[in-house]
Amino acid sequence: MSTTVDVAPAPHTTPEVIAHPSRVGAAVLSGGLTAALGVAGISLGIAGLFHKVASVHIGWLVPLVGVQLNLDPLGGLFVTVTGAVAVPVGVYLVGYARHEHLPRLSLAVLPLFVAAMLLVPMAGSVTTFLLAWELMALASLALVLTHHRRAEVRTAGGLYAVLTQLGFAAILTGLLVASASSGADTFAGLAAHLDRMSPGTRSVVFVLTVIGFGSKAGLLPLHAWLPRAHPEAPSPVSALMSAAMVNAGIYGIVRFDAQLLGPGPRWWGLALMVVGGASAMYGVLQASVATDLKRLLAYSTTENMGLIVLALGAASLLSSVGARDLAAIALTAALLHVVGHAAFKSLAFLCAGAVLAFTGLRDLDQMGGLARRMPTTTVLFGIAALGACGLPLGAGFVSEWLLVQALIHAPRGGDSTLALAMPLAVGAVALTTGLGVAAMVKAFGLGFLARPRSEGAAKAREATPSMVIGMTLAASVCAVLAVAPVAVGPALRHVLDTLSGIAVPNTPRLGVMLRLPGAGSMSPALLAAALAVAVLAVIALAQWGARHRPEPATVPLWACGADTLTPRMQYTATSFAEPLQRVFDDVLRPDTDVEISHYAESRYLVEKVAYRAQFTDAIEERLYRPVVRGVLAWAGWVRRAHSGSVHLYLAYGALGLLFVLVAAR
Amino acid sequence: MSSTYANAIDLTAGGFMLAGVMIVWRRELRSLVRLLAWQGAALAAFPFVEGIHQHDGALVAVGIAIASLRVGLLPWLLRRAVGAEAEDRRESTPLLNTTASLLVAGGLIVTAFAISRPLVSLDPSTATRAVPAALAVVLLGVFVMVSRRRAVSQAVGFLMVDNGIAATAFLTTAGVPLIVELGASLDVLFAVLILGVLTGQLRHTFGDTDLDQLTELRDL
Amino acid sequence: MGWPRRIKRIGRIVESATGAPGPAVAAPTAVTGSLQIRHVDAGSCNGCEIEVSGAFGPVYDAERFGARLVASPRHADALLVTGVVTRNMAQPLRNTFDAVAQPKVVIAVGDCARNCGMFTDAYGVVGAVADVIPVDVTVPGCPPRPQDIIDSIRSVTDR
Amino acid sequence: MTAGGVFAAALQGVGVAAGAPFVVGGMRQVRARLEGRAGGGIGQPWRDLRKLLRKQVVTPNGTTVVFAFAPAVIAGSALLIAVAAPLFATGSPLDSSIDLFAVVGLLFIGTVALGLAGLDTGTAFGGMGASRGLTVAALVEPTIMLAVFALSIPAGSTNLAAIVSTTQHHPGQVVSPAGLLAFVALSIVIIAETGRLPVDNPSTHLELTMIHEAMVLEYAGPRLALVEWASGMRLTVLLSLLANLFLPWGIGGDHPGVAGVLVGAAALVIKVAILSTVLAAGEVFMAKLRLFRVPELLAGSFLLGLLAVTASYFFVPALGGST
Repeated sequence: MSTTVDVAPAPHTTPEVIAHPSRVGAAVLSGGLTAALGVAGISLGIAGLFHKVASVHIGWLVPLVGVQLNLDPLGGLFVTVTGAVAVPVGVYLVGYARHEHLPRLSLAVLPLFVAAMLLVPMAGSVTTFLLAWELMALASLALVLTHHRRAEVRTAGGLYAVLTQLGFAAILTGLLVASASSGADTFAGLAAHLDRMSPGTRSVVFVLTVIGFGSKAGLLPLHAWLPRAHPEAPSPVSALMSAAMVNAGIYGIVRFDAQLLGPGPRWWGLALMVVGGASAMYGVLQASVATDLKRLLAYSTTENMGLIVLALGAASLLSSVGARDLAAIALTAALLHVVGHAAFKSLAFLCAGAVLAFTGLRDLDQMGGLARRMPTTTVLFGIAALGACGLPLGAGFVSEWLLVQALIHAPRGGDSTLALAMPLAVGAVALTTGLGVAAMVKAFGLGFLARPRSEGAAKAREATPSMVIGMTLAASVCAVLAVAPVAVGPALRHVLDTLSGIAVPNTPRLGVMLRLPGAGSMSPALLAAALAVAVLAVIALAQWGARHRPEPATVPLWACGADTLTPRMQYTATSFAEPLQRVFDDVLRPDTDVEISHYAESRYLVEKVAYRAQFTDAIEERLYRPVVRGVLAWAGWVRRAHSGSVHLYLAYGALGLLFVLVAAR
Repeated sequence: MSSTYANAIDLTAGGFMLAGVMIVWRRELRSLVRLLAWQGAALAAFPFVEGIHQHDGALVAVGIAIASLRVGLLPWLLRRAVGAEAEDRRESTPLLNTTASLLVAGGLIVTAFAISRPLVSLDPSTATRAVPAALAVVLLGVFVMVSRRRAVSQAVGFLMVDNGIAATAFLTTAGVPLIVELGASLDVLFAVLILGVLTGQLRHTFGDTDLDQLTELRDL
Repeated sequence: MGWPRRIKRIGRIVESATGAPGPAVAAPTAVTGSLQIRHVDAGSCNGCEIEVSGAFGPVYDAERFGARLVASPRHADALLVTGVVTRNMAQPLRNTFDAVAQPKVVIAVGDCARNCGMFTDAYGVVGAVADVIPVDVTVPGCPPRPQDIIDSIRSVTDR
Repeated sequence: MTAGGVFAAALQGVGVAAGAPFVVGGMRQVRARLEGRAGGGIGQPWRDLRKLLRKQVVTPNGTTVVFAFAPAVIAGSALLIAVAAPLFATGSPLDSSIDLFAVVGLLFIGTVALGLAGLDTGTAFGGMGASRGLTVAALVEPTIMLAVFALSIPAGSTNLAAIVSTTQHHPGQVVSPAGLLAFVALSIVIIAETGRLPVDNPSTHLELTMIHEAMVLEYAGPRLALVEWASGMRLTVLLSLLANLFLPWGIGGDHPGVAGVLVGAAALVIKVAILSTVLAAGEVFMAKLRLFRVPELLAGSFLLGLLAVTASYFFVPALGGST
C-alpha cells in the first residue's frame, strides 16, 4: 500500500549502540519529569474530583484579568486522565528516547506539553483557558515537527498548524462573544449571568465552540490533521496527543456546551449526534482499510471521539425531552469512554512505537511474525486492540454498552425527531462496533501473528525494559477498566453532580453488577469469570480419549502438496481489507490499479501482477481542495492592493487609523 | 377477539411493507413477480380482516375479488411477459447498485413513517396505525419505477404504487365501495396489458426491453 | 415450483446396501463408522475418478457408511490414491501423506495404483503407490466398480 | 437465582453440548434424503467427533498459542451463551450478568478467535478465510444487535429473559411490523453467521470458495473436533434463540420446577428440530451466492434490522410493550 513511509531514524538492530551519555541524561530527565508531572496530575485531579482543591487567582501573571485556576470534579476527571496517560509515557520515554535519538528540543518540550494539557481543565476563566489552550497547541505542534527533515512530517505539521489555529480562532470568537454578552470572564460568572445571553447568542457560541473543539477532537469534517499528524509524531507524542490531547476537545464541549451554556435547545443534541455518528462511522471505515499501523490507530481515535460526542449529543437530546435519567446514562457512557479510550489508545500507540523502534516498520503489509520475536509487546497490543474493538473483556465494552442502553430506552411514541434519531444512532453504533473489530483483527493478526513479510520484521527484538514497564502500566489500567468499572464509579458520580443541569445524578449504578434505573443489568467481571470457567471446562472436555492419542507432532504447514509456503504467499493487510473496501467503495473512493507485465517471449505468459490501492481521505479531497482554491483566489485578489510602494502602504495605515478614530469617537 | 384482529392487521401491514422492501432488494424478475403476488395477498387481507371484524359481507367479497385479481391474474400476465424475455435478460439491472438502493429505500420508509404520523394521530385506531406501512409501499413503488430498467419491473413498480394507494384507502376509510375498487382495479388491469404490449413492441423493435433504448427514439 | 414434485417422484435412488465385508485393517482410532477421506490423483487417467465420484454419488452413497471426502489432509484419516505415481506427483504424495495426522490409512484404488497397470515402466512413472508410501488396502480393477470402492472403504470403516 | 434456575442452566449447557452434533447430523440427513441418498445417519457427527478426539495433536510450524487455544475460546464462548441464554427456562443465574449485548459480543469473540487462528497459520487460505469471515461478521453482528434490540425496546430491557417473558405475556408483539422485520433480518444473519448456504457452503472442497472452512484448513484431530463441535453449538444456540425470542411458548419461568424445565427442554427440541429441518430443506433448493453479492444480502438484512428498530419506535403496539 502506498501509504508506506520509510522511517527516518534507521532501526537499531544491534543492542550495543548506546547513545551519547548527555543524551541519555536528557532522556531520563525528560521522561522522569513527564512521569512526575503525571503523578502530580493524578493526585491533583483525584483531589479535585472530591472537591478538595481551592481555587487559585494569580493576578500579576497576566495583566488586567490575571490567571484563574480552580478544579471542580469535571476538570478533575480530565486532569486525572491526562496524568494517567503521562505516567506510562514518561517511563516509556526513557528507553524510547535513548533508542530513537529524539532531539533535545523535543525532550524539553514534552513535559511542557504535558503541563499545558494539565492546565487546560484547571482553567477557571476564559482568558486562562485560552492561554493554556494555545500553549498546548503550540507545544504539540513543535513535537509533531520533531523529524521535520521529512517531507510528510512538514506537510502534516502544516495541516495541523492551520486546522488547530482555525479551531482556536473559532473557540476564541465563541468564548469572547460569550463572556462579552454575559459580561463575565470566570466560568462561575458565565454560569451566573447566563440569562444575559439571548438564545441566539448562545446558539452562535455553541456552533463556534463545537467547531473549535471538534477540530481538536478530530471530528468530521475537521479531522484531516489527525490521521496525518499522529502517525508522523514520535510515538510517545502520538500517545499523548491521541489519548490525552483530543480529550481536551471533549472537555471543552462538555464544559461549555453541556455545563455552562446547556441545557440547550433540541437541535444542539441532534447536531452533536450527527457529527459524532458521522465521525464514528467514517473513522472506523478508514481504519478498517488503513494499512499503516499508526494511521489506523489515528483513525480509530476519530471513531472513538465520534462515539463520545454521539453519547453527549444523545444526553443533551434526551434531557431536552425530559428523560434526564437516560441522559445521565449517556453522559456516564461518554465520560467512561473518555477514560477507557485514553487507556487503550495510549497503550496501542506505545506498542506501535515499540514496533517502529525495533523493526523500523509502520506498514502492516510488511510486518508479521512479531509474536515470536516481541512476545510481551504482542500481548500488550492484544489487550489494547481488545479494548479498541469494544468486545467483552475489553476496556471499551462497558461504555459502549451504556451508550446503547441509553439509546434504546428512549421514550417511544413521543416525538418524531427522537424516534428517527435514536434508531439511526443505534445502527451507527452497531456498525461502528462491527467494523472496528475487523480493523483491530487486521492490526493484531497481520501485524503480530503469521510469518514475517520483510527483513525488518524478521530482525525484530523485544522492547527495552523501561518501554515494557511503561506499556504494562497502561495495560493494567485497561484490565481494571475492562472487568471492574466500579473503580471509577464514585468519580463519575461526582462529575455527574456538576452536570446536574442536564442529567439526574446517581444513575446508573456502576457496581460489580451494572444496574440501570429501569430493568437491565450486566456484569463485566462475572462475564469474564464465566467465560474463563467455560473455556477451562471445554479444555477439560477435550481431554476425552486423550490416552488413545499418538504422540503430538509438529509438522510443516500444509502447502497443498507443494514443498514450502513462502511468506510472500500470505495475505497482507491490503488483501485482508479488500472485501470491505469493495463493499464500501462508494464512500472510500480508493484509486486502485492493477498492472500486468508479460514476458518478452509471449504475452500469454504473465510475468508479474502489481496491485496498488491508495486511500486518500475522501472528505479532504472533496471538501478542503475547493476551500483552499477559494482562499488562494481571494489572496490573489488582495495582492492587487500590494503595489510595493511604501507610500501607498503608509496611506493604507493612515486611512485605517483615521477610520478607527472616527468609528471610536 | 379485538386483540387477534389488531394482530392480524399488524401482521398484514408488516408483510405488506416487507414485500415492498424485498422487491427493492431482489433482482430476478421472476421473484419480483412472486413477491408482488405476496403483496397482493397482503393487500387483499386488509378488507378481508376488516370485513370479518365488522361482519361486513361486502368487504369480504371485495377482499376475495382483489385476491383473485392481484394474486391470480396480474402476476400471471407479468409472468408471461417475463417468460417472453430472453434467459439472460431476466435480471432487472437497477440503475443504482443494490446497497445504495436499499439505503434509499430505508430513507423512504422512515420518511413515510415520519410524514404519516399526523395522519395516524388524527384518529389512532388499529387500522390507521398501519397507514405508514401503506404509504411506505407507495414511495417504494415510485422508487422502483425510477430505478429499474426493464419494462416488467416498471410494471411491478406501478402495481406497488397502486397497492399502496388501495391499502391506504382501505385503512383510512374502512373499506371503499366495491364498485370504486373494481373500477380502479380494471384501470390497473388495462395499464398492465398496455405495458405488456409495450414490452412486446420494445422487444420486437430493439430485441430488448431496456427502457434506456427508448432514448433512441428521440431524434426520429 | 416443479422441484418438490420431482423430489417426491424420485424418492430414494440409493441402492440397498449389501452385507458388510470383513474388516481388512483395524479401523483407525478404533471408532467404527467414521472415515474422512482425502483423494489424491497421483497420475490417473481419470477413469478411477469417475468411479470414485460414482461411489460418493446418490446411487452408491458412501456417506451412509460414515465416509466423507474432505478438503484438507489435516481433516483426513485416509488417503484415497488413484493412478500410477508420476515423477511430478511423487513428492506431493509424500507431503500429503505426512500432512495426515496419525493414525492413518492409505487406500490404493485401481490397477495403476496397485501395480502400475498398463503404465509399467512407462516414461515419467516412479512406480505404484506402495513404492512411495505404505499402502493398507488396495482395490483391483481398471477402473474398479464403485461397489468395490465402497467395499474397500467399508472394510476400513467396518460399518 | 433459584435452584430451578441453576438446574435449568446446567441442563441447557449439557443439552446444547450433547445435542449440537445431532442438530448438524439431522440437517445433513434431511439434505441426504431430499437428494435421494440414505445419508450417514443423525449420529454421524458424534462418531466423527469421537474419532477426532482420539487422533494425534499436530501443531503446524510457526503457529503460536493463538492457534492452539482459539478452538477452546470458540467452544467456550458458545457454551457460555448456551448456559446464560433463556433456552429451557428464563431463570438462568447468569441472565442478569450476561445480557443481549454481551451475548452478541461473545459470539463475536468466537469469530475473532477463529479469524486470528486462520491468520496465525500464515497460509494463503487461512488469511483469505479470516478476511472473508471477518468481513461477513462485521456486517452480521450489527444486524443481530439491531434485530434483537427491536425486540428489547418493547421489553424495556436488553436482558434476554425479560425479552422472552415480555413476548410471552404480549404475543401480539411478534406479529407487529417490527417483529416481522426483525424475524426476517435475524433469520438471514443466522444463516450467514453459521456459514450455511447461500452465504457459505459447509461441504465445499474448493478452497477458493470457502469462508469458514478456509480458516480451519490447518486444524486436525482434537482441535478440529473442538472447532466442529463449537460451530454446531453456535448453530444450535442461534436457532434456539430465534425460536424462543419469537415463539417462547413452553419455556419454563423464572422459578422453574423440574417439570417446567423438562417441558421447556422438550418444547425447544421440537422447535429447533422444525427450524433446522426447514433450513436444511431450503438449502437443497439454493446455490451458493457469489461472494461479492453476499454483502448485498447482508446490507439488505441490516436495513431490515434498522427498519425493525425504527418501526418499534413508531408503532407502539395497541396492547402490551408500551413500557
